[in-house]
Amino acid sequence: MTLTLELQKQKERTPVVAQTVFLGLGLALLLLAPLFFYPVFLMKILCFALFACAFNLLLGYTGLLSFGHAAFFGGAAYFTAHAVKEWGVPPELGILVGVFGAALLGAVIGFFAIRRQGIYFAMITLALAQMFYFFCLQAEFTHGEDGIQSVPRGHLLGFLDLSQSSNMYYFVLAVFVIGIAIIWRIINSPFGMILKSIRENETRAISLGYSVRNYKLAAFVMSAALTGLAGGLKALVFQFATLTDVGWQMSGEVILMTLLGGIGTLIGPLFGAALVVTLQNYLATSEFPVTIITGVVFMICVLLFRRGIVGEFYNSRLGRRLGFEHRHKH
Amino acid sequence: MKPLLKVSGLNAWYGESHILHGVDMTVGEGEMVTLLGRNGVGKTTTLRAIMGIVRERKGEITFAGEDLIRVPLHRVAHRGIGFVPEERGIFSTLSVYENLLLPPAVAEGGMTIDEIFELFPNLHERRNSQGTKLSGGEQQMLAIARILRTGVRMMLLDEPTEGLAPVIVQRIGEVLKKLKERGMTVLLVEQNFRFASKVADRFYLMDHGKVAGEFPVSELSARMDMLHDVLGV
Amino acid sequence: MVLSARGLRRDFGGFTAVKDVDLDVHHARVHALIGPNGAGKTTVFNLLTKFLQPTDGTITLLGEDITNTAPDKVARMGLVRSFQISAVFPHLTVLDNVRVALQRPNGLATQFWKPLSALDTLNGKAEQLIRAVGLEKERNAVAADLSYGRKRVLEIATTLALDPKVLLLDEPMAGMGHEDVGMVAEIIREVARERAVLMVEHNLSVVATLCHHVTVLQRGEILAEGDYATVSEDPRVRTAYMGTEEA
Amino acid sequence: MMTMIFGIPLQAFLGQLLIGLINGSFYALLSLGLAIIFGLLRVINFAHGAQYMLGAFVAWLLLAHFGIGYWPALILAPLLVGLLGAAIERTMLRRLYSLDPLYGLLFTFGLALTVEGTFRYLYGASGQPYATPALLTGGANLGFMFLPVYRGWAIVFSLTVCIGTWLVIEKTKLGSYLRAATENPVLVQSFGINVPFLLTLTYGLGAALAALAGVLAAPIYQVSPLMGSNIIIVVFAVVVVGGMGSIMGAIVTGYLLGVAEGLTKVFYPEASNIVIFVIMAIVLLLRPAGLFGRDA
Amino acid sequence: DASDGKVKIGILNDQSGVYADFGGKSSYEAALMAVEDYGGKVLGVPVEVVTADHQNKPDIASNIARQWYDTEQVDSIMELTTSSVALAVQAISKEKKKIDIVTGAATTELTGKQCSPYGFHWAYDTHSLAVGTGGALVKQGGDSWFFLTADYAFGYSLEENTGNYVKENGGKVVGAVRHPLATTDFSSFLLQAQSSGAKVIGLANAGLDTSNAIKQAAEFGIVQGGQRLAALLFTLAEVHGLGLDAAQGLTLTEGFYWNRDAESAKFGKRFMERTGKMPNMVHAGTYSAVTQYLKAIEKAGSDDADAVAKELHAMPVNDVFAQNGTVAPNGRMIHDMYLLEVKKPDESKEPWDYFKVLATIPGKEAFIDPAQSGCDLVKS
Ligand SMILES: Nc1ncnc2c1ncn2[C@@H]1O[C@H](COP(=O)(O)OP(=O)(O)OP(=O)(O)O)[C@@H](O)[C@H]1O
Ligand SMILES: Nc1ncnc2c1ncn2[C@@H]1O[C@H](COP(=O)(O)OP(=O)(O)OP(=O)(O)O)[C@@H](O)[C@H]1O
Ligand SMILES: [Mg+2]
Ligand SMILES: [Mg+2]
Repeated sequence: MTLTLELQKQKERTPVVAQTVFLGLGLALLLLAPLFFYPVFLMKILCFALFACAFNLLLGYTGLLSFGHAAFFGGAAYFTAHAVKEWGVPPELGILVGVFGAALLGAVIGFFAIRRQGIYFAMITLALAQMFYFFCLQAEFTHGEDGIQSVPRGHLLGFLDLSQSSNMYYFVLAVFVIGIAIIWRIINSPFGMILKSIRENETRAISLGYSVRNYKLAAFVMSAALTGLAGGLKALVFQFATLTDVGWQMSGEVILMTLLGGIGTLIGPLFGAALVVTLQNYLATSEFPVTIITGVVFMICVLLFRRGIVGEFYNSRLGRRLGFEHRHKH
Repeated sequence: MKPLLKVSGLNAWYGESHILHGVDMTVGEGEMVTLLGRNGVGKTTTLRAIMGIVRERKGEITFAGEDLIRVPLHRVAHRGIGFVPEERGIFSTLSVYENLLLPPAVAEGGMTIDEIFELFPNLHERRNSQGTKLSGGEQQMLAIARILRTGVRMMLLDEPTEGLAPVIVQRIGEVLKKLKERGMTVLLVEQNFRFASKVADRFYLMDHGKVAGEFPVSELSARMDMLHDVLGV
Repeated sequence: MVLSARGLRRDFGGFTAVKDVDLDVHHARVHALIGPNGAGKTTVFNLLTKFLQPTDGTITLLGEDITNTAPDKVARMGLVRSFQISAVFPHLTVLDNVRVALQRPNGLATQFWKPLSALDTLNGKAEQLIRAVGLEKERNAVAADLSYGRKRVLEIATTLALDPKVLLLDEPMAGMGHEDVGMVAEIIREVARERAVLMVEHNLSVVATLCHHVTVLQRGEILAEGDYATVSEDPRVRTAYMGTEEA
Repeated sequence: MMTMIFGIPLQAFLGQLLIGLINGSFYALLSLGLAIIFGLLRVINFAHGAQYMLGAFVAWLLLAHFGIGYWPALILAPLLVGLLGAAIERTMLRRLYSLDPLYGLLFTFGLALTVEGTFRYLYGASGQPYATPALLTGGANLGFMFLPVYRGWAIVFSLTVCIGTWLVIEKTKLGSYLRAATENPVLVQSFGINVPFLLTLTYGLGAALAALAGVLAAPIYQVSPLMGSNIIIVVFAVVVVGGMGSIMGAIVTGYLLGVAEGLTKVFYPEASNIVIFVIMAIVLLLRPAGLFGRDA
Repeated sequence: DASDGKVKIGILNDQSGVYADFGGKSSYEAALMAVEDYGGKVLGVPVEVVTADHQNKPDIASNIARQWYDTEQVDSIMELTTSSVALAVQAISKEKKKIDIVTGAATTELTGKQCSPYGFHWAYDTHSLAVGTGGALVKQGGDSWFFLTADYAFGYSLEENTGNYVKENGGKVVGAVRHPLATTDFSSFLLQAQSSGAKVIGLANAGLDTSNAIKQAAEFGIVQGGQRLAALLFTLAEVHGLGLDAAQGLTLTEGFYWNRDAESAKFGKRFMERTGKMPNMVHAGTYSAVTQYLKAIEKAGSDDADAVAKELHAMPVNDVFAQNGTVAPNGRMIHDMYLLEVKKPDESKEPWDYFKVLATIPGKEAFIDPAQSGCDLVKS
């Protein structure tokens, strides 16, 4: 199967300066954002952005569309919440529990799913994630439809009080930046190159001696673990973990975020997440029914703006001049 | 000879890349013409542009006196042209037999299934297997065979001998000659020079998206030098 | 002898594509596998590289039994193939195509923590290979934009990049212009000085000039074997495969 | 003494078997449409559940607003939904064929959200009642169970539709055009076949089949905007187990899994909606292409 | 007096999802009605009602709740359908020292372990439904039960509570079958229930699951066969969706029925004019909660949460929804519940005339004794 995803290809002589300026500007904005926006709202965006970026690691760079990523996100939220609330572990450890739990879950689901490609893969991840959903629905520790509530945020490394929302915000921002940096490194690494080539032509990759299954599984587990990072973080931000984060609608939402922002662009999902979260919040108090709007946005995106916000920008005249060339292939 | 296909000033593009820069050629009724040229000069593109598979094109294409440019792709075949693509285009979801029966007959006078099986016994033997499970050469046979059924007046063949065993190449040569006796017109793209020289009446030489030369088969030996320059034969 | 197969057999449903094939591929020699279309040549390749599991028989590579080994493992052991229908990474540049092939043998495949610039150490080797096959002009072109013939050349370059001990080439010259045929033949000859090459080819003049040993396959069975002169004299080979033409 | 099977009376066992078959009828009908659309267009039609729901709703609307009853609705609703599907294919879906199939999935996902959201907005979530047609009310005592006549009809009708559709696709020229067109539409067009029209027809047909299942379901299940999204995921699993794109596979697996689910409801009810996913996982381990899938 | 020149109430619930009919936009209407009936002002400042759709997502609800409290001067949040949302918002309200009054969610956790001095649970809970349907029905002769239970915590607690009351009243539970959430076909389970020979089939599930089970029970002739169906969480809104043909004979418990007496009928008709439908206990409960909240502010002379909470705990509730209702220290509003039976189509005299009142369950019986609730605000 030839993949016709839009994939990013940077030019040889990237005007590094322009991009660094952009990066710096973005970071500065994020640092100052709590002055202008509501912190919990920002934290929510960052959590979902990290989730979407982790998801994009799989979709945008490996060409695997998982329709079951909610399992890792929501699963990690439960693990972290349980660890922090019931075992009383500190927040940083709680998040690690979430990450490892998600990675483990990723290994199990990935083991089955990577045997197939393309849409089969999507369907299998969906089905397995659904099984996990039913597990969460019935397991004791998730407290069914009540969810795990009143999860304490605790003290980071024993001294930084996270119940202060500004402390929490900068903690979330730090984790987010680290997460993105990890993703960036994975993509732009020798390993990332192999992932790309597997996506391009699997049989050829095998004949060159690459154990394609292992590479795919590794990518899947990495994506799951990073998704877990986002999920664990979210549980601390909101102080609860509930069923909504494991349902398949959540898997759909993260796809929407990624698509909106730009598949295969590093920071596109950040914009996608920001837009979706804002939209949901805004629509909550408006007359418009949320699902209809979400659905229509989905359709319009697929039909008209497949490159997503960031992708379209990269591909615009300005974007090109700044050196963010974006190849568009059919 | 009455021209059946007439191409003039044909330009074609893939997205932004301009591939054909004004191709001119004619193929007479019942004639067998071969298009020669190095890899990547635009031979395949020429055939695809004539068929209308490449839609971004400009110029004139007339077939049997009728303009082809404005005809939608799915009506072109009904004018009497059949296309055998370079990559063969065998369908994996169809059996060999279904592949063979797939193109609708567009006119009387095509070969019957029995004649085809006689010509290509391999296909008969493997008729119930999945199309793409055939060997490379068998797929090539199937691609040609399925057009022979439809009764077209003209065939566009893109490297029909690629990957075929010498016996089969010979057999295809014979088939083409037989078809010619029946009045079939053929435009052939070929790298196999020896094969082309046996079946063709006339040659066009392509270079850089244009026709760079033309000569009848009788002048072949005299032109060897030029061919050597252009093709590296 | 670096690669050998004994009693190789493969059934597809009720159809036997390869039957009782014994094959020995030797170091520093070019071995041709020829035969009519559908004789089972590609299938033999698939069996040898383990893309297909043989129904019966054993395969030995460099003294090791690989009858039950996974295809990527086989490739890592030094047996590399090219494909009959060209196989490149379409959206990567020519340079990247070659570099990807170079990554694993140079131990740069699993490092997800290293920057991409780590791969620049491969550029020298990559450029050399690209030059060897005459693709330097297309160095930064995306593989999908190459014409068919150029793609085949690129594929040979990536195959060579692995520095394999045994090369399996499935119709490497198919679809190539005359100039490239000569060049690729030259490359193969060069390569075969230190490696074993097994190739499928219908271009008999290439077979005649390049190959030390020829095996003729028909209907999945070996019909004849020997050097080109002997084989081409065999009347059974002439009727089944060559026809009346001279090479 | 009563005959026992696995610790339950034979009679009850037979009853459950029959119930499973009824369930399977819906799975088969839905997965059939899904398999056709996937097999021929390479589109994972996430909107299939919404189209099923639309079928039921159109039947209800016809009755509530125009007094048009069950029997005409059985024709009219699929026709209307099929036309709607065809229009969507014509204007939107078709732009996505040249792209990776996942865009088709995402598009239909959005479509499903929109359609379901709209109906939820207009008609609320708790659903609408649709009465069993007079001709099919009541039930028959089969000795081992009380079988509502309507359920018997559902089995017979869906089986007929499934087999009929399968014959058309697998055994006619039209079917081979369709299958070839999915692989290489341009080439098939160059043979002189109007592929765009065929594809529109296919999507319309798939949508109509979903709607037909919807009308059939209306007297049994509450006609609710949510009815589609509840069942669609299971139907996806059915199609995967059957082997994506295999039409016969989809039908047979639909019935098989219906029965499997039905029996689980007796022996281990808690697992009855996971059982299909478990079967799916096992099948994929042993036969990655699905039970009836073509390539291995 | 009112801190910021106005009193602002937020109605936060599901307006586009599964529970949109259960509460939904109509709850917002109910709140508006209550404010209008109160005169639009309290302590001389205007009363404002805002609303939002939490889409059944606790994170959205939590975001909105925080924003309402922190930046939009909302004084209290009500309705809160779905227990995960209600618990999350109650925790935030507790932290921010704001009043929340839950009418839409069922979980007893709200007034149990996770109770709050500022949190109130107004209309119903799983316990009262269980007592209503389980206890009262046994007295009516339904003494052997078979449960169809949704396979998750909500279902279990309904089944367990109800089962206990059945047994306490001398009945017995002959069996139960657990069905997965969002099952579409219940025939298999219904056959099992049928062959169990129990007199009552208890549906310990909710929403569309219950609707489908009832509809299919009618199809299999379960009610004609002499068995009774009892839905443990089902309201007027869902009965309306199902239609009397399918729902007739069903027994259920609600905290309100519009056609119970003249006063409730008058309220119902007014509500109907505004929304196009008759109120269920969630709508009437929300009306009551808003009214009582305003009364408490009036009485306290301030909208300060501590003062208002104190009054809310102290004042009896007397309005169209509750008669002589009291609020326990754990926040539970204790009032009478009603055991209702769905009429046959020919018994129904007008639109929305759906129920017969079979029994009134006194509040003391209906709700958990606060001392036993597990809430640490209750001093024993
Ligand atoms: N789909 C495509 N998109 C962009 N460029 C293309 C595409 N197909 C072919 N080309 C380019 O167009 C040019 C002409 O290609 P064409 O396939 O017509 O060559 P050809 O003469 O048939 O060569 P060959 O003998 O190798 O088949 C080549 O430079 C090729 O790289
Ligand atoms: N996967 C398969 N399933 C069924 N039959 C197959 C399969 N692969 C190959 N075959 C059959 O086996 C025979 C040998 O095929 P193979 O591809 O090995 O031929 P080949 O010698 O390479 O021919 P060519 O020179 O035409 O490429 C053919 O008849 C083909 O139809
Ligand atoms: Mg070509
Ligand atoms: Mg071959």
